[in-house]
Amino acid sequence: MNSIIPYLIVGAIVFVLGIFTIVYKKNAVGILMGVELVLNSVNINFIAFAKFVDTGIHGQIISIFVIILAAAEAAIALAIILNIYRMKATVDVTQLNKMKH
Amino acid sequence: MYDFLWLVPTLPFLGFLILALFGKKLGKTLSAFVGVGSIGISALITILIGIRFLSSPPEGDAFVQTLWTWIAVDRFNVNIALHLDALSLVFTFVITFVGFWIHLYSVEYMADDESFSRFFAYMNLFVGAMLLLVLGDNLLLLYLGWEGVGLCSYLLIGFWYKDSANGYAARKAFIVTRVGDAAMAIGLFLLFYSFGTLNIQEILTQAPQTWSVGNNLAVIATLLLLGGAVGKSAQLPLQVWLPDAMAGPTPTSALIHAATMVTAGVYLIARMHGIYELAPVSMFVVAIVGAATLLIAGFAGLTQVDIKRVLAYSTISQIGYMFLALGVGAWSAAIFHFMIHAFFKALLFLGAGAIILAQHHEQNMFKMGGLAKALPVTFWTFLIGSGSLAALPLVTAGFYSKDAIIWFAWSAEGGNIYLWAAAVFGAFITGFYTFRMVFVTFFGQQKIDVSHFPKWTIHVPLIVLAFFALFGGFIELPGTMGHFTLFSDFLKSALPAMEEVAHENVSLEYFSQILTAVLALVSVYLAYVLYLKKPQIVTNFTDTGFGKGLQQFFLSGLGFDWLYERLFIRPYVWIARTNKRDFIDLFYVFLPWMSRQFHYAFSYTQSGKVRRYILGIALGAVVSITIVVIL
Amino acid sequence: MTGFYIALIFFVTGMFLVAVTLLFSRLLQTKKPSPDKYLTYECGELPQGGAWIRFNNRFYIIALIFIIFDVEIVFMFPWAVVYGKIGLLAFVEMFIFIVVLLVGLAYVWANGDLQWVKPRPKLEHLPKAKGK
Amino acid sequence: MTASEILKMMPLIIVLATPLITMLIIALHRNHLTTMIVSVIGLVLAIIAIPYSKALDLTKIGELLIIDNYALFYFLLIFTATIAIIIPSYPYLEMRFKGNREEYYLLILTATLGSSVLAASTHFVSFFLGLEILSVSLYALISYLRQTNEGIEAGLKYLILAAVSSAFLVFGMALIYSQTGKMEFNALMQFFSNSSKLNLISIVGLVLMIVGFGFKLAVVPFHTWSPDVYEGAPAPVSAFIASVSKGGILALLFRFFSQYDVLNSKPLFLIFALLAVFSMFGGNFLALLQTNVKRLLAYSSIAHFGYILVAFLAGNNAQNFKGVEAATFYIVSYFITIIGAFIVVGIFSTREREAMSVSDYRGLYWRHPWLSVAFSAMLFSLAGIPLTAGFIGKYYVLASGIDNQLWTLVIILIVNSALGVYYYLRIVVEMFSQPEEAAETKHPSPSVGVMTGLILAVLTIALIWLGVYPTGVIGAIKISVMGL
Repeated sequence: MNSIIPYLIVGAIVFVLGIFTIVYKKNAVGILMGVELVLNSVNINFIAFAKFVDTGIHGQIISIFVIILAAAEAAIALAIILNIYRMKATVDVTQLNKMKH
Repeated sequence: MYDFLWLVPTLPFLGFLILALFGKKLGKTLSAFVGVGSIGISALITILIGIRFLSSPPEGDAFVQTLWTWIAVDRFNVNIALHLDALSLVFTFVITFVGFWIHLYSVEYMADDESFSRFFAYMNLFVGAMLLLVLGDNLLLLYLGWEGVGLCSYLLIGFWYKDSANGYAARKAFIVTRVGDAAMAIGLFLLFYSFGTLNIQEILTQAPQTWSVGNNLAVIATLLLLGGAVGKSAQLPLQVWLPDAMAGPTPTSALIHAATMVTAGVYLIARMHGIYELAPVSMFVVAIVGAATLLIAGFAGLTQVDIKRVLAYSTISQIGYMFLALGVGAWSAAIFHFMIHAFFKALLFLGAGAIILAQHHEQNMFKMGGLAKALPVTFWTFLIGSGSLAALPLVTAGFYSKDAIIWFAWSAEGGNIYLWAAAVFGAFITGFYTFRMVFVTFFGQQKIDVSHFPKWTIHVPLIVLAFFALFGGFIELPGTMGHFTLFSDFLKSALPAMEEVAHENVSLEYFSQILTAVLALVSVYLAYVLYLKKPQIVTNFTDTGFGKGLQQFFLSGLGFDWLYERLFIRPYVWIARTNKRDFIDLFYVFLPWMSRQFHYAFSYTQSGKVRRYILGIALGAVVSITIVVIL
Repeated sequence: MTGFYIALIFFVTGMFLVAVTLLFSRLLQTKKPSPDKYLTYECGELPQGGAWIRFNNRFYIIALIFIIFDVEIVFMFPWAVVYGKIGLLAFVEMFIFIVVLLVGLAYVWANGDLQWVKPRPKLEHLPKAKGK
Repeated sequence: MTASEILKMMPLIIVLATPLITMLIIALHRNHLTTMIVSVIGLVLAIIAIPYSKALDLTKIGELLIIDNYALFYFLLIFTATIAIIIPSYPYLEMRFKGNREEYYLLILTATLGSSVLAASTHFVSFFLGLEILSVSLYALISYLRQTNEGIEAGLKYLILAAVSSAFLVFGMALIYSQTGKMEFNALMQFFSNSSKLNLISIVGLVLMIVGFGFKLAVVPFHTWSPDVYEGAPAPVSAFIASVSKGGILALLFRFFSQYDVLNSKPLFLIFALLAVFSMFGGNFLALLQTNVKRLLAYSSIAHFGYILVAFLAGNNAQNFKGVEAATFYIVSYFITIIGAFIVVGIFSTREREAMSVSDYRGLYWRHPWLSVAFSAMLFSLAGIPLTAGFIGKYYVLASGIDNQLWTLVIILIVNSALGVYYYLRIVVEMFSQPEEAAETKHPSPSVGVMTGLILAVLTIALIWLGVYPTGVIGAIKISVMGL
C-alpha cells in the first residue's frame, strides 16, 4: 500500500456519491447524509495526504476538526428538520419553495 | 485669526442643519437666534479676518486653509480647502455682512409666517452655499456651491409653494439657470481636462504657459464659463428668470440680488480672469453682453408697475455694468460696483419689503403713494438707496462705482466709445426709472392705509445699509478727484490692476464724469416732471397706439419670454409631440424592455427549490474547473 | 499486487455474484402478488402497526447531548498520546476545554433538558381549584 | 503559549468568553435584557482590548492565527457592527418572538467569534474552524423564529447549501494539501509563486476553494441562497449575514491571496473576473423589478460584492494593495449602509410579519420623517450618490480599476451603477410620495426605541461623515493593509 492513488480514487468515489445523494435526494435527512459522505471523503483524502505528502500530522488534525464540525452541523440540522416536520408534517425539500424570485 | 476661516462657511451650514432638523421644536424666537446668529458670527469673523488681512496680509497675499483631503487618487486630488485672497475676502464680507442685515430684517418680515424656521434654514443654506462658492479653492467646491445656490434659489423662490404660480417661477428660475450650469459644467471639465488639476490657483498659473493668447481652447472654455455666468447672473440671453423670481419672499429677493446668486457670475469671471485674459474674444463678448443687458433691462424697467420688478430689472441692468467692466478688463471696478451695488440693492429691496408689508402686501406701486410721511425712516433710506442706484453725483457711493465703470468702458484696453455711450445712456435710464419709482411710491396721494409700522429690526438694517450706500464710495475716488485708490490697491494682489494706464486723459475723464452727473440729475428731474408734476403727458403718450405698444413691449421685459416661447419651447414641444417614435425613443424603449427581459430570465433561476440551487453551485464549480482545465 | 487491489477484486467479485443470483431469481420467479406477500417479514409473526413509528423527542435531545460529549473524546485521545511531551500546558488547555463543555452542561441542566420527564410548566395563570 | 500571546489574543478571548458567561447567566437567571446588556458589554470590552493588543509587537500566534493590524482593523469593524446589530435586535425579538430569546445572543456572539477568527487566520485549520463556527451559528440564527414558515425554510436552505459549499471548500483544501503538503497560507502561496505554472490538481483545488468563498460572499452563480435566506431570516440576522459574515470571509480572501498575484495568473483572473461580471449584472437585473425590500437588498448585495471583486482584481498583492484598500473602504461603507437599512426594516416589522414589501414604505416620509431620511441616506449610499460613503467607496474601486487598466470591468461597473440607481431611487420615491388616505391605518406605525434610534442616527452620521471626510478612515485602512 505505498501508492496514494487508491486513496484518491476511493475519496473521489465517495465524494461523487455524496454530491449525487445531495442532488438526488428529496428527503432532507438524505441530503444531510450526502453531506456527511462528502465530508468523509475529504477526511479520507486528508489522512491519505498526511501520510504520503506531508511529513507532519496536519491532515490528521484537520480531519478531526472536520469530524467534530460535521457532528455539530448534523445536530443543528436535525433540530431544524424537526421543526420543519412539526410545521409541515414532511421533510421533503421540494415542498420548501415558498420563497422565490 | 486666519485659522478661524473655516467657521465662516461652516456656521451657516450648521445653522441650516439645526433649523432643518429641530426647526419645529425650537419655536420662532430660538429659530431666529440660530438663523440670524449663525450669519452674524460668520460676519464678525469675516470682519476680524478682514482687519487682519488689511493690517498684515498673509504670505503671497492669499491664505489657503486646507481642511482635509476629500479624495486622493493619483493625479485626481481634491482637497477640501478654502482660499482667501482679496477677491474672495470682498465677496465673503459682502455676503456675510449684507446677509446678516437681511437675516435680521427677515425676523420681522417673516414673523407671521408659519414656516418661519424653514425660511431661515433655507436662507442659511443659501448663504453657506454662496460662501462655499467664493471660498472654495478648487473647481469642485466651486461647482458644489454653485449648485447649492441654484437649489436654494429654487427652494426660496417657491417658498410659498401652495400658490402654483410661485412654483412655476421657481421652476423657471431653476431650468433657465440649468441651461447655463450645463455649459459651465462642460467648461469646468474642459479646464480639468486641459490642466489635470482642479485647483483654481494652479489652473490660473498654468494657463499662460499652456495656452497662448487667443488659443481656441481658451476661448471655448471661457465662453462656456460665461454661459454659466449669464445664467446665474441673469444676463442676456438668460435674464428671463429673475423678474419672475420676485415670487419669493422679499428678503429672499434681497439676498438673491445683493449678496448671493446673481453675483456668482461676476465672481466666476473675476476669479477666472487669468483665462479670460488669454481669450480677448471672450472678453469682448462679456462686454457686449453687459452693455446689451444693461440697456435692455433698463428699458424694461421703465414701465414696470410692480415695485419689486422695477428693482429686479435694475439689478439685471447693474449686473450688466459689472459684466461690462469685466469685459473691458476693469476688474477692480467691477468688484467695486458689486460691493456698492450689494449695499444699495439690499437696502432698496428691504425698503420695498417694508413698503409692501405696510401696504397689505400690495406690490403695484401705482396703487401706493404718499408714503413719505407715514414711513419716514423707510422713505429716507429708500431715497438714499435710489440716489445711489441712480448715481447721483458726489454724495452717493453709486456714483463713484458707476463712474469708474463708465470711464473704463471707454478708456480701458478693451473699451470703446460705443460701450461708453451705452453705459452713459444706461445710467440715464436708470436714474429715470429709479426716481419714477420713488416719486410714485412716496409722493402724491396716500391710497392705502399703512397696516404695519416697522420696528427696529427693520429700521436698523435699513439705516446701516443706507450709511454704506452713501459713504461706501469714498474708499475709491476717481483720478480726477484725488485719485484715492484704497479699494483697487487692495484688490491688486488678486486681480490685475489697470488704473495707471487708464488715467492719462484727464480732460476726457472730466467730460465723461460731468456728462454722467448731469444726465443723472436730468433724469431725476424728468421723472419728477413726468410722474409727479404732469402725469398726463405719460398717460397721453401711452394712450396712442404706438405708446401703448411700446409700453406693453417694455413691460414684458422686451418680449423675451414671448420670443423664447416661440423660439424654443413651442418648437421643442412640437418636436417632442410629433416625433414620439423616432430612433432615439426606440432606444429608450428598448433599454428598459431588455432590462426587464433580463430580470425575468434571471429571476427564473431563483426558483426557490433547494435542489436546483445545489445544482447551480455544482454546475458553477464544474464550469469553473472546465475553464481552468482548458486554459 | 498490493492489498488494496486484492480487496478490490474481492469486492468486485462479491458484487458480481450477488448481482448474478438476484438476476437469476428475477428470471425464474413467477409473479402472483397478494396482500399477504407484501407483509413485512417478522419471522412468522404478524406485524403490529406500521414500521414507521415516531420516536419520542427526548431521544433526540439526549442523543444530541451525547454526541457533544462523545466527540470530546476525539480530542482527548490525541491529547492523551502527547500529554507526556507537552506537560503542564497541555493540562491547562484541556482543563479549559472541559470547563467550556461543563458550562454547556450546566446550561443544559438548568434548562431541564437532562430530565427525561420535563417539569410541567407552572400553570399560574389558571384559576386555582377551590376547596383545597 | 506565552503571556504576551494571550494578551495579543485578548479581543478574541473576550469574544469567546462572553458567550460562555452569557450561557451561565442564562442558566442561573433567564432574562432577555440582562443577556443583551452582557453581550454588548463583552463586545465593548473586546473593542477596548484592541488598542492594547495593537501595542504589542508580536503578530503570529502559533501557526494558526496572526493578529496584525489588518486583523485588528477587521476585529474593530466586526465587533462594532455586531453591537449595532445586537441592540436593535432587542425590541425586534421582544415583538416578534415568543419563547427563549436569550440564546439568540449566544449564537450571534459565537458567529462573531467565527467571523473574527476568519479575519485572523493564516492556516487551513483555523480557516475551516472559523468558517464552521460562523456557519453553524448562522443556521440556528436564520431559523431562530421557528414558528414562522419562512424562518425554518430559509434555515434549511442555508444549511444544505452551506454544507455543500463547505464540502467543496474542504475538498479544495485537501487537493491543495495533496500537492503542496502545506496548510499555511504564506507557505502555500510561496509554493505557488515559485512554481512557474500551477499544476492541474492544485488549480482545481483553488477553484473549489473559490467556490466556497463565492458561496459565502454570494456571488453569481453561487448566490442563489442569499435572497431566500435574507427574506426568511429575522431582519437583524439578515443584516448580520450581509455584513459580519461576508466581511470575515472577505478579510480572509484578501489575506489568502495577498502573497499571490491574481492579476498575472490567467485562469484565476478569468474566474474572478467572470464571477465579478456575472455578479454585477445578475444582482442588478434581479433587483430591478423586485418588490420585496429584503430580497432587493440581497440582490443588491450580490452586485456590491461584484464591485468589490473588481477592486480585488485591481490590486491584491504586496506590490499593489490599492485594490484591497479600495475594497476595504467599500466594505466599511457597505457595513454601515446595509446594517442601517436592515435596522429600518426591523423597526417597521410587526408582530405578524416583516415590512418587506416596497409598498409598506409608501409615504413613509409623511409619517416618520426621521426614519425615512435615514433610510434614504442608506439607499443613496448604496446607489453611490456623492457626499455619502458609498460614493467614495465606489470612486476608489473605480480608480483602482482604472489604475490597472481593467477597462472592461470598469465600464461594466459604471453601467451597473447606473442600473442600481434606478431601483434604489424607486424606494426613495415611494417613501416620499403621498400616501393614499385609506391606506393610513394599514401601515405599521412603530415606536422607535431610544437605543435603536441612536444607533440609526450614528450610522447615518457616519455615512455622511465618511462621504465628506474619508481621509481618516482611508489612512487607517492603508496602515492596516500594509502589514498583509
